[in-house]
Amino acid sequence: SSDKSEDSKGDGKLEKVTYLTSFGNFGRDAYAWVAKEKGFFKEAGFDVDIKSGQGTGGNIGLVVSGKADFTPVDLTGALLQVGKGEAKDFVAVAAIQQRTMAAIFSTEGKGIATPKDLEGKKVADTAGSVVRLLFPTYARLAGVDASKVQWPNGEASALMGMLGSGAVDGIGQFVVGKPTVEAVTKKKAVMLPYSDVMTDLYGNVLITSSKLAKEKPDMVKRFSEALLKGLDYSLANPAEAGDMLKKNEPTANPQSAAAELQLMEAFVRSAGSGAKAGTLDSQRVARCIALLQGAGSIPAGLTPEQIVDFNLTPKA
Amino acid sequence: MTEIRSAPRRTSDASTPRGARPARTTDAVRTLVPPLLGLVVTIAVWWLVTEVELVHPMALPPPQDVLSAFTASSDRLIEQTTLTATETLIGFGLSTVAGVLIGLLLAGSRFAARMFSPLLVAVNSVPKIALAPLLVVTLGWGQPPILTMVFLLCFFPIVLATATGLTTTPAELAELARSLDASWWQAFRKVRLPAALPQIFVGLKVAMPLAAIGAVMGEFQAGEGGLGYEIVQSLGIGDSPTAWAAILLIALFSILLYAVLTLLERLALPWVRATTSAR
Amino acid sequence: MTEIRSAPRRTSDASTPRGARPARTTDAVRTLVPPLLGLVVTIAVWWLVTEVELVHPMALPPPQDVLSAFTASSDRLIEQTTLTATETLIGFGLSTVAGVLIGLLLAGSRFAARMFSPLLVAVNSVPKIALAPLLVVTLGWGQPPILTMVFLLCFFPIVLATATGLTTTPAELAELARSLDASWWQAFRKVRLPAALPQIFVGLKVAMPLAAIGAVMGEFQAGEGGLGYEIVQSLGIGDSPTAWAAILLIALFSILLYAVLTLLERLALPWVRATTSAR
Amino acid sequence: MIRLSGVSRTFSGRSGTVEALRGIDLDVADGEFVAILGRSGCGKSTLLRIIAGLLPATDGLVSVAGEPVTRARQDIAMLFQRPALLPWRSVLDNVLLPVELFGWRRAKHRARALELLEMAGLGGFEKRLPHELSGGMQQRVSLCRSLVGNPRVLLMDEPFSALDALTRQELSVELQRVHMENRSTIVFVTHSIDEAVLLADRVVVLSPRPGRLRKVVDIDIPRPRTLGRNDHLEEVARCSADLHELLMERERPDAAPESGRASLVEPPRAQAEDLATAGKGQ
Amino acid sequence: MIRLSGVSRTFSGRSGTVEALRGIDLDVADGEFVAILGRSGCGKSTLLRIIAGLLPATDGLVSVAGEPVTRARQDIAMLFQRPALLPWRSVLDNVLLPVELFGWRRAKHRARALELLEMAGLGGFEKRLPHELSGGMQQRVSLCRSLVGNPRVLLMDEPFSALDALTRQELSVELQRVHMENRSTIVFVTHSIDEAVLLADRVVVLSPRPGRLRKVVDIDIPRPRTLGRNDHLEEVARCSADLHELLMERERPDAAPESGRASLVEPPRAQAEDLATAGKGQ
Ligand SMILES: Nc1ncnc2c1ncn2[C@@H]1O[C@H](COP(=O)(O)OP(=O)(O)OP(=O)(O)O)[C@@H](O)[C@H]1O
Ligand SMILES: Nc1ncnc2c1ncn2[C@@H]1O[C@H](COP(=O)(O)OP(=O)(O)OP(=O)(O)O)[C@@H](O)[C@H]1O
Ligand SMILES: [Mg+2]
Ligand SMILES: [Mg+2]
Repeated sequence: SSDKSEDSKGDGKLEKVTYLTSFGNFGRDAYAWVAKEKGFFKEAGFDVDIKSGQGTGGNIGLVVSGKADFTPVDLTGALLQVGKGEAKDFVAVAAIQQRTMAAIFSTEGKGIATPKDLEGKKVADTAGSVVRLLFPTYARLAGVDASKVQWPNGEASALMGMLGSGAVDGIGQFVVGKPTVEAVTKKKAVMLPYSDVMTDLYGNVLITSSKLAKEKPDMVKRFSEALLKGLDYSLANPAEAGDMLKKNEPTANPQSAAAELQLMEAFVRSAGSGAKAGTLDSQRVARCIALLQGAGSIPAGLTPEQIVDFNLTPKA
Repeated sequence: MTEIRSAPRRTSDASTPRGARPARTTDAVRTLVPPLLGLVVTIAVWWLVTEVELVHPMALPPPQDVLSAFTASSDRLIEQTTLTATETLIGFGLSTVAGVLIGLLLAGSRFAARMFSPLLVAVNSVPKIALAPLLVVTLGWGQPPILTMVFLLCFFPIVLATATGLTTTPAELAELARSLDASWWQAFRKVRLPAALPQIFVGLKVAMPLAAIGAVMGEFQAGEGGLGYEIVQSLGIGDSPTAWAAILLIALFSILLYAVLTLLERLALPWVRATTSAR
Repeated sequence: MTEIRSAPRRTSDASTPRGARPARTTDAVRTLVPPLLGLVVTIAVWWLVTEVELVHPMALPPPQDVLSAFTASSDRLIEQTTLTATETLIGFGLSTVAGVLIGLLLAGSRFAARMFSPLLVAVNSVPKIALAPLLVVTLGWGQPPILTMVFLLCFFPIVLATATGLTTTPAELAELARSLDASWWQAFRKVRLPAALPQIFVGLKVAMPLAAIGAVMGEFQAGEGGLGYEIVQSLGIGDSPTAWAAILLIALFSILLYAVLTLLERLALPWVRATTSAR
Repeated sequence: MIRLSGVSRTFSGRSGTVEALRGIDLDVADGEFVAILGRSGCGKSTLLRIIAGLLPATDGLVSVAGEPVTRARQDIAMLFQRPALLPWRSVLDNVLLPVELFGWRRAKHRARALELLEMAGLGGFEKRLPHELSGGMQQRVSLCRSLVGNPRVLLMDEPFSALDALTRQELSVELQRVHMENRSTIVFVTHSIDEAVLLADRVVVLSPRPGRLRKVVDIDIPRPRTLGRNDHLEEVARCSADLHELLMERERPDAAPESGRASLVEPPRAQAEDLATAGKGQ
Repeated sequence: MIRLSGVSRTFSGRSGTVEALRGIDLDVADGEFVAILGRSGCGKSTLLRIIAGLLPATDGLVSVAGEPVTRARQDIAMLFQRPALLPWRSVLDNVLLPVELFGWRRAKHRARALELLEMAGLGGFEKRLPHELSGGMQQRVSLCRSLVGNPRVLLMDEPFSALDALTRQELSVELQRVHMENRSTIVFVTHSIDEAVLLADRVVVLSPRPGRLRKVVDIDIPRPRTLGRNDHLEEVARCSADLHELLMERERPDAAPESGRASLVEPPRAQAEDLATAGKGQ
């Protein structure tokens, strides 16, 4: 990405930027397409190339190695990477979801209505997932005996089928997966969002490389503003956003995309915190870190400033 | 003595009695009926399994659903198939060239063979999904990482088959080449390679379906289209019929490419069928 | 005429001059040095690539990190390796038996071959990740789905190699069996199978690393331990050095199993080396 | 024992067809020893393959022991022109292959196999693999293999071609012994006229491409016969000369089987029920 | 041209060692035609392989044209005991293989190859694949292949073993012609005494296992020679008888090379610079 158009706005040469979706091209990631379609990026002076992401680990790798400039990743996952000392070369510059969308899903008729009902049940998720990783903490906070819950493995793509066929009683899944769960199982979904008990935990945050943040803070700010504008617009007009996604991504299903966006709204505009979309609070980030340290997932000593560049985050 | 024509089992030589002309159509029938029958049986079993709900439709949707998913977006799916098939073919072509060259190297030098074989086995035994981040990070998106994935998945059978073929030249032919003081390259080109071709074709036939998988896996990670991308997207929104339509399209073009390969083998190596006995 | 001993290139027969006793150690050196050299070169290149930051340590951690990740949890990793290697071995064994039997069926009947070959190609060309839901849903967790995954990944080379080997018996040996009025089974056991063994071994050698991948992939989906589980787990929490330690352990035991297979081949088929020429 | 009538064989390949045999009529009596002489490529091996049931005739009838030939039989042993040894089996195991395939007891026939190998001058080589043997040694292993099953009918395709004169002579004697003891019927392809005269009751001469019956010559010399040292030198010389002349004859312009050949055929031998019928058509 | 001194060869395998050749001393003059006779398995093929540089001697010195043999040379053609045809090449292409390998122009030698095939009675079979030929036809293709390069030295391992008398005779005549025209040196392994006497200037008789030089017999009959029709019937008969006797001789108890053999060796031929030195040691 060249820095020629540092000051150009809307006209002249557009700055080329590569943006990665969080994972694939689903409704939850439609806002980037919306920002592009509605011209928000262009107005900010960007020509954005949107690529399909691979999830937290892969996306961080692509950003730190300079293959992509921006991408949303799960903050918990990002903290884990930093905690392991793996990736020091990226910073978060905006929040996408104020609260984590991680949840345990079940369906009606399996006798799960509250967290407590999970005891003696089987919940499947991928081996390294955040849902699985944070479950002990969740269980503690929700008053569940974690040792009484079985956590078999499952490939991401296999989880729905496992739940549907009754092989397991629950699966780890983002809350936006609700329509899919219901479509697949043909039953009403029961959702136990982690955010119910872990209110501090952020969901996805927008990251960029430390280098970019340091060298072109202005450009980073402009980008995240444009993206957040798209996010706002998508949440306000989910149906239109779904159509825009479909237009760019023929494999997408506009209805389910719209449904995802509607579900996502509550997590982006956190009712509890009342914060403006995109803000990151140092205190909350510190509490997230503490949470993970409490779960023994990362060593002590990590500070919020190591992972978030608070100079660049949108201010409330 | 009765008028029974002596007719033992068919031998390897082309021993068709003269005057048996109208064999053309029967031949076509004989070639096509069994695979079609296989197809019908497969679909019937599939239908039955889903009909009695042995497996959940999310895991394996019934054939009729897959069919309607296909017709619903046939244009797009066919486009994706073309893309993936092209990638498969290009990747397979490159892998063949590279694989044969590596095989050649291993066959040419015992030292190289000893030095690199473990490495090749290692690369081949690493689950390719684990390499995905590395691929995209170093190669970005689009063709390069996808073709690399194809190569990583299918090079090994080709290398091994080539090396084995080239190092098991019948002693009498190798001795002939030596007696004519053939250079290494001449012996390779005129004797070892032709002698190794049947073996190499086995490698290619093993590699062909792997190449298709490679293309799909590449698309999982680095694709911007293609059947692999289609599968990820469809599974993500719980649309397993479309995912299965994509899976079947992969299977279908693999079968086609495999058949072409088999035909090619038959045309290129008539002598093999004549000097060996199938049944 | 000078006192130069006539010494053309080594021929296939065991033509070691007598009195060359202390060859034992030199032989060991000759066998072990090249692979070790290969290892050293590989690690050096790896180190260099990470040292000059050609790729980010996230995608490919430097060797020293991987080593310390290994030492940090060596006990657990070795345990996981044992588990995965055991699964690989069992799965490979079962696949060998099943693969040879299927190959036998295809070799035995042209009809069966025509009917099922496309199906086998299809199964082989389906990306196995796409089959994951089906596997876990129908087979649950633990050994059954893992072994099935191993089978799905590695049966094809074995089947194809067996079928090819059995249908390309040298015509003169097949004719001999026929002239002795051998039954199908006798011809198979006494002539076709031994003649096909070199070919089958190539299939096994291709299948061996695939079996390891199969075990790992199976663990991705349905594992409750093992290196596959370890990889997913480590990658999930961003611990790529441990993931790479696991990947290298897979590679390592694959190389080992492959070497055992090669040795077995050499012991079982001494006649192949004698009747063919390697260089 | 063996009855061929009007047997023809044509090979068709990409580069045209070859008529290997045309209208062969031949009856071989039980216990008879027939030698087949003919130029290289005239269809001798093809003829043996047809009798052995390994190759279908494109025309004509073949029967052995009254039954039409449709496949190979265990009581017919075929010795191929090339040794066709299994490269992974030791010499002894190669010889015992028929025993195993016939479902006989290996242990029982091991002694016989070793005896045959000894007789063939291969004592001490039992445990070697075929590739460790010389060409002639391989041929002798193949000979032992064809004898080990005590076949009723022996079809031998140039069994002594790679052997030296002394070995040839020793094995000829042995073959005659086997023939007389077992009363087996033997069809023996050779390029050596001496060998044919020494061993055969009748010698069949084939004409070159397409192979037709050129002439059948009876050899009426009492057995056992030995080279050089017998009282029938004159007879031997006459037969040899006849055969030599037949073989040396350049192809006729018309290339049709000689019609007047019957004159040379000797009257039927007492023990043979089936007469040699040599001629075009029947 | 070819000089062997004290050449020995031992094969060692799993099942023990075989001493194939022991202390062979032999000089073959430029343009000389030497036949090698010996019992099956006595080491004839091994000897040719050693001269051709295909097999190292375990002991002794081998040189061709003054240079020690360390590998095969293009001016030495080897005709193997088995035809060793490339199964994927047509007959013509098989014959042209040496031409291609020597980097000569194919087009230039095509006519010569076709001529050789015609001479060998294979006209019309140029485009066929080897498996469509009879055993003898394959052997003839192999013969044509060994002749097409006009080699200075021809090593022939039983080239006529699978051929009938007439073809043998025709090809012998042709071989003599090639030998006289090209002045090539020929070492010719055969089992036929007649052939040896007809073709060779000297006949080397090897004793069986281990192969040692039993005797070298000079044949001093003027060329060109023909079977039967020459003025030296007596000489031919004498040589044949000698050779026959040598071959038929049972192995001696001591199996050591005969020391008195020099008496039978005739005085050196005028044109040969190198003398045959037959004897143990040097
Ligand atoms: N590759 C080998 N390994 C072990 N022994 C061998 C090998 N080649 C030849 N021999 C042995 O060496 C001896 C001589 O073999 P060679 O082929 O030279 O005989 P030959 O004189 O050509 O016999 P023939 O007339 O039967 O062809 C034989 O006893 C044989 O067993
Ligand atoms: N499989 C085949 N395909 C095509 N032609 C064949 C085949 N086998 C034999 N022939 C042809 O049939 C003819 C007779 O071959 P056959 O092997 O019977 O000859 P033969 O008399 O045994 O000769 P030889 O003495 O050289 O062994 C030859 O012209 C040969 O080219
Ligand atoms: Mg023949
Ligand atoms: Mg020999």
